[in-house]
Amino acid sequence: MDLRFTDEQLQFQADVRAWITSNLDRPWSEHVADARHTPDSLVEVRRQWQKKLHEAGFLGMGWPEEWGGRGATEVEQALFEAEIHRADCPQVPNFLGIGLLGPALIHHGTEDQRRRFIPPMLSCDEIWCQGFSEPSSGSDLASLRTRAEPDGEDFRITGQKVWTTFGPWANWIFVLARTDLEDRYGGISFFLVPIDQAGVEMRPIRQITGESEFGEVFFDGALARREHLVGKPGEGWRIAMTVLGYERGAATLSNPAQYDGYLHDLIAGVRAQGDLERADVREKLGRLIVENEVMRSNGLRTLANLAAGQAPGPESSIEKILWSEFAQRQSDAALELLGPQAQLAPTSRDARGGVDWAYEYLWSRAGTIYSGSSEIQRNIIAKRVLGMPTR
Amino acid sequence: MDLRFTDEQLQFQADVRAWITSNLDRPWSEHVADARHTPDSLVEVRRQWQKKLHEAGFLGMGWPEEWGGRGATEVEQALFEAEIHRADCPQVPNFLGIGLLGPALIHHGTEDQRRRFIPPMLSCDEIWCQGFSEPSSGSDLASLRTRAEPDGEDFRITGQKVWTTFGPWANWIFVLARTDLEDRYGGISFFLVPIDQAGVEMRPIRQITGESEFGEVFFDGALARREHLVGKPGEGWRIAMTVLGYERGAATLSNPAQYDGYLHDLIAGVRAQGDLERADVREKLGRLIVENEVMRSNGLRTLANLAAGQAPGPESSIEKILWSEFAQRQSDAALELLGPQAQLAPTSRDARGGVDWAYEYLWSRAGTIYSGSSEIQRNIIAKRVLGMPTR
Amino acid sequence: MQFDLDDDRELLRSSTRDLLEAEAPLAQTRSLMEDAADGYSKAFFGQLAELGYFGLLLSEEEGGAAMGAVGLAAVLTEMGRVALPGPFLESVMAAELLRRAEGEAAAGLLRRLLGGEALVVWADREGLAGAEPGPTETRLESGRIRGQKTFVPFGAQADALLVTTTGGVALVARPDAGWASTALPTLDHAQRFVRIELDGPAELLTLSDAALDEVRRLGSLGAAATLLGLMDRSLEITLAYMAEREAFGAPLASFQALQHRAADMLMKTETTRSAVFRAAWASDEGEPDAAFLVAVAKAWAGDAARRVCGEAIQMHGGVGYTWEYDPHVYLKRVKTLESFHGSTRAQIEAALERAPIAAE
Amino acid sequence: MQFDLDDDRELLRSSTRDLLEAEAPLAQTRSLMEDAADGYSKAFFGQLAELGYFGLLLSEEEGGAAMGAVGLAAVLTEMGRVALPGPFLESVMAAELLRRAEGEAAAGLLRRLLGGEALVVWADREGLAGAEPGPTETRLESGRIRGQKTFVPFGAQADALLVTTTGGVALVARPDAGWASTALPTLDHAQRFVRIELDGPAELLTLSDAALDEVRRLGSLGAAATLLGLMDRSLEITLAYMAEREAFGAPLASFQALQHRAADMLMKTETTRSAVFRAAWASDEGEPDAAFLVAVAKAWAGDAARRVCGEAIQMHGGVGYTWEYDPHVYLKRVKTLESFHGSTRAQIEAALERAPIAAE
Repeated sequence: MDLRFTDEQLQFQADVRAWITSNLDRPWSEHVADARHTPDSLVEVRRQWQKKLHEAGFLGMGWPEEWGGRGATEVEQALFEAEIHRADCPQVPNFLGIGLLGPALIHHGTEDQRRRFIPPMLSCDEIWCQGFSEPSSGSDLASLRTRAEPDGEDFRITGQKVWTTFGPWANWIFVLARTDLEDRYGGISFFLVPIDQAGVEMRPIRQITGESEFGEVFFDGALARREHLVGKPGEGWRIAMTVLGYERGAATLSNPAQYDGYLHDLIAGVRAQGDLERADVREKLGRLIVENEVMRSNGLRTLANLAAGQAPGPESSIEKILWSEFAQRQSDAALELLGPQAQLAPTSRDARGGVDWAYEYLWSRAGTIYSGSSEIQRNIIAKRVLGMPTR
Repeated sequence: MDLRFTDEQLQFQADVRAWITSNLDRPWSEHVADARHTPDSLVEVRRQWQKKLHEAGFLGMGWPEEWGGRGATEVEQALFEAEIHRADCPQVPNFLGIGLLGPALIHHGTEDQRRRFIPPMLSCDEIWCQGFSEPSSGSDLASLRTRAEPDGEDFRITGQKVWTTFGPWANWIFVLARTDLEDRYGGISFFLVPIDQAGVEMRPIRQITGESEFGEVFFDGALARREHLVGKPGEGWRIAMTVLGYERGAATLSNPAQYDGYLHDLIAGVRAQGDLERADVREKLGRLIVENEVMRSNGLRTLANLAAGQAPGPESSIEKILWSEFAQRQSDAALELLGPQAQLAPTSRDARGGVDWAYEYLWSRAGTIYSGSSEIQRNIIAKRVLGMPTR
Repeated sequence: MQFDLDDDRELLRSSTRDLLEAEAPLAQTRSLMEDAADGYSKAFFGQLAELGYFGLLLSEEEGGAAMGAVGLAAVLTEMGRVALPGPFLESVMAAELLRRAEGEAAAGLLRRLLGGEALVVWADREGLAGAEPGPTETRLESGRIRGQKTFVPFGAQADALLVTTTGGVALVARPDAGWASTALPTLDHAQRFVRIELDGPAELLTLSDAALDEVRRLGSLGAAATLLGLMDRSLEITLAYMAEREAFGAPLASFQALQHRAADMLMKTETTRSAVFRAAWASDEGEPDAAFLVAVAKAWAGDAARRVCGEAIQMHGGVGYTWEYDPHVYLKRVKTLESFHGSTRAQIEAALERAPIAAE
Repeated sequence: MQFDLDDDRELLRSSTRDLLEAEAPLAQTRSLMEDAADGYSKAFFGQLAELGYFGLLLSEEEGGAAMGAVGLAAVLTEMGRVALPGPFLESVMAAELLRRAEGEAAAGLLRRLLGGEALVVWADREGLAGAEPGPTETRLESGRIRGQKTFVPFGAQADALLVTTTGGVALVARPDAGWASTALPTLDHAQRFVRIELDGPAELLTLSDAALDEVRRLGSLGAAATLLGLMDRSLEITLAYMAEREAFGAPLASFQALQHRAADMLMKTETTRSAVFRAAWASDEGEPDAAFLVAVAKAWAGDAARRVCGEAIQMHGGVGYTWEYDPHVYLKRVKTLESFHGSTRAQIEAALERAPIAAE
């Protein structure tokens, strides 16, 4: 066993930390608590932050040098993400583009596609959203119905996508659509589609937080050019599933790092209100600390396996459930221990400052639903890890 | 709404309480803690206790007067059971005979069967056990395979039954067996079978508590006389299901009454060790008290509906899950709060006295399994109460 | 024995449901949450006053309907089912305080409250930080009240406040006295809490500490009944969604893992119904364990509703996270009611203190 | 980075598994639980001594295998898988105490311990009532020790005791000194705890409080590793049973509600593995957060194992409640380990106290 970071890795971590200190004017939570901000101006904050990260060479670090990469290892990516989360940085608008589309283009795209799309994606001159989920194919993604019909060399796309994060601000969308109605998996293809065209309508979806960060997209014969097909027709499912598995190392340490900050805020709040010596409060805080540290241990194990070039073990398939369900318990406990003041909107004069627990409480409801709900995750564990049969 | 007991009912309750005070020499827990007892002598304590109850007219109270009944209402039966549980009385050996077989004979038996079997069942001169479950038909009772083949007028029974409570001390067993191998429900018949015969072998099953209160029974052509068939051939399933639904009122208040005593013991123990002012301990105790009281409220609702002559509502189908899962949490909390001393065998010199929490902990594991496991109960709620479809 | 409501209260319950469905359905709750300055419909509350709802607990001699806590619980359960916004429980509590106070000021204000002419709320809490209210520091001296109250429900809209002070409850009424209020916007957009600065004339009411405790307990019971309604309806819409929505070619309702969780939702809901109505009945009957049973009901209802209404979102999947679908409206109200009228933790403590079996 | 064991420790682990399967399988645990007067096999422990297991943590110069906490955790996980009864962890802890003490008495006893000639256990706890140990009151005065120790593991079988007194740890050895012991039979029949009355000659050892804390922490880590083994094997036998046993015409493993619960069992087991081995590694490396990580691992393992081993019984249905099937053996051991080497609640408190983020 060896869970130690090398001196080079620790130096990299220190460099990232120093860079953030010099470059992050204001933590994200302060922006959110600033009543002068609009949704658009908050997106602009994120865009500017992405530009800074890009200029510093922190995006697509694991990609080939040609595309902005620096041959960063899984460990460096994980350390980078942990620092970013620890410091309460804004989320970059193109996180899905960089996380999913970038690898898809690098591994399955054409040289022209890479040249055309990767630079503006990294610089955030173009914002990408993802068109995978559909209203009637949530957990069962492969049942998607959006069609892509040939139109000469090109394709015409018709159908509906939902949960397109950052959709309302996006310029492009990467879409899974059917080129064959019969073949469940082999009939799906992967397209890049510009949003600013007749035949594409983007409507914001209002979330339970009141924000509209998601959108739903209606395609009515929208044009997808042949040169914007990634891979061959029918390869879409395979490409999507492959890239969903990439860069799993990057996220191994980020959630515990973020929750460290949250728990620090919670403990400080409890201390300030004079409740830190209550044994019931201490047990609740202690349990949260224990669970978060166990998640970090589990993440280190995943990362160590990846770093050692091994296939991720069972510990990696459980991470989504761990952090998403923990986040719900954590914000629930915070609302209980801090009382109703913790529910106040951060723009309220009497808000307690720090973490916006009411927002976290609501947002944590999404975590157990998106990217494979907890139910789907448990199905997967039962079937793929434990080998249990389908009835 | 009216959840008040009438003056007559309260008088009955007071009478029962006074009768118990005069007649119960020693609470059951003291017998158990007495190292001089053997399993047999403990059964003898129970048998003597049943005799006393019978002589006082407290058994089969709801049955016709001819069979020992006194036209007792559901409410009186519930009050009686609650007092019995509150006072830590021994359990009567024939509780399954009286609870299930008695009603079966009264409603579906012949006059001869009633005359022959009811009096010694009530007086505990004969002990009955139940032969429903089989090794390969646990949750799925109707898949039972024990066969009853005609032999002249009579039947020969071959097969195996398990979980026959008090089996090692029983004289008779009531058995569900197949008279038709094809008809899943309509091929099952209800027999009364003497245990002391060639062709019946009773083996004790040792439980995780170390006791052998259960048995497994092997039938190899055991004789079941035609006059000991209850109802007609093929009516067994219907009879069994009907009597399983009888006297549900009797148990509505008994679990919370018993757990009152347990919680009282737990709180006294926590107080004695100086932990009652710890806020974490108080929250745990308070939660148990809340939950037990909610169970009592739910039981009162069931009882009130029964007393008002209404069909039991959804509240009655959830009682089994409520008390059995509560009992596990309760004993878990007790072992936590009282520490390792609470694990000591009651016969140990250093045992803390009172409730034997280690035994309760183990015994509570059975509660969620027998009489329809928690999984079966949830299936039933989903299907019968919520009307959800089978896949 | 009888668990069901008697005819009078059943009629009250069913007519309340009809009224709410016609005049104040959830769709209206949703638009009020977003658009109305006051967070509730004064017109509908006028209708409630006209129909005598604020006097539900008053005796017939007092001009009330004498429906008791059981009747109130039935009404609040229905109101919870549509997540009715507005100071209904608060008005009933204010009426209960005023009815117990002597003197013409209280009597006159009670009449106006019952008639829907005046909104009166109780400003009981102080302190902002922490789960439990802070100590009362507001003082009434020489006819002038000075202090700060927090989380006053609909305090900006109120015509009069009943204010807990170190010396008892004081009456502060517009237009003689005004008060500065600052919004305290919690998770539930329909709850218009404010912080209030008091510095003006006020009049002390003759109210015993026991009376205050009785009315606080009524608030706890009312909150528990509302929580019951919230989870009752959340379960209904979830079951409907599960029956209709398909995944992998079969309705959600046919998946065993979800069935078992739906069964747990039913258990939480029905046990809460048992606990709430028993507590209400015991309160009406003056049973010695009524205070204990109310603490039990509120503690249980808070936890149960949070679970049920949280599961409702999860079972809805992606749409459960949208503003458009209804589950979030219920969960948000639950989070408010969990914290107020005695937090879950405070009610657990009260249950332990009052439990007959915990006596030494 | 590397999470897997290195070659030496992997060899240790796999040869331990082979040894246990051959010489001390669960079937033997079961018969020892019931029949053996000592609750464990002295012959097998002799074999362990011969193979150098009691010196796993000692350096090579000390005659040990220098396998560190990671090696010990790997061994104890394997021992947990067969619920090995007997004072193995206790012997390792005693060796760690003796190795830190000066003087020939300690050195001589250590040699005998390592050679399997003497069983030495630490009598650390006092007090019977309550979840946590009582204060130390045992005194050593003028070479004579007086006091009472409780829940001393295998104290009746021990050849020497290391006894915590108000003045430090004292060595009490047969035959010079004997002690009266009374059995304290807990849920786990294989754990032979006793209460001990001390009144005889003893010798003070030179051991710092820090040394005691280190060895206690080793006990916590060892208990966590054993809990991991218990749940690891419980999950395996449960999965095997679910694959084979049918209900309603299909294997239990095909029912979705049970699948989801099996997934939860896997999550508890694998997260415990992550937590235990990280804590062991941090201990070996002298990482500053090692004490924190050990508290985290023990707290988590106790809760996780109780759930997993409880579910194992439930998933087995009726047979899970029989003595004949194995799940109960695991659950009973879990209940012991939850209480000792720092109760779950005490470890949660320790984790909070030591958490870097909880610092002011």
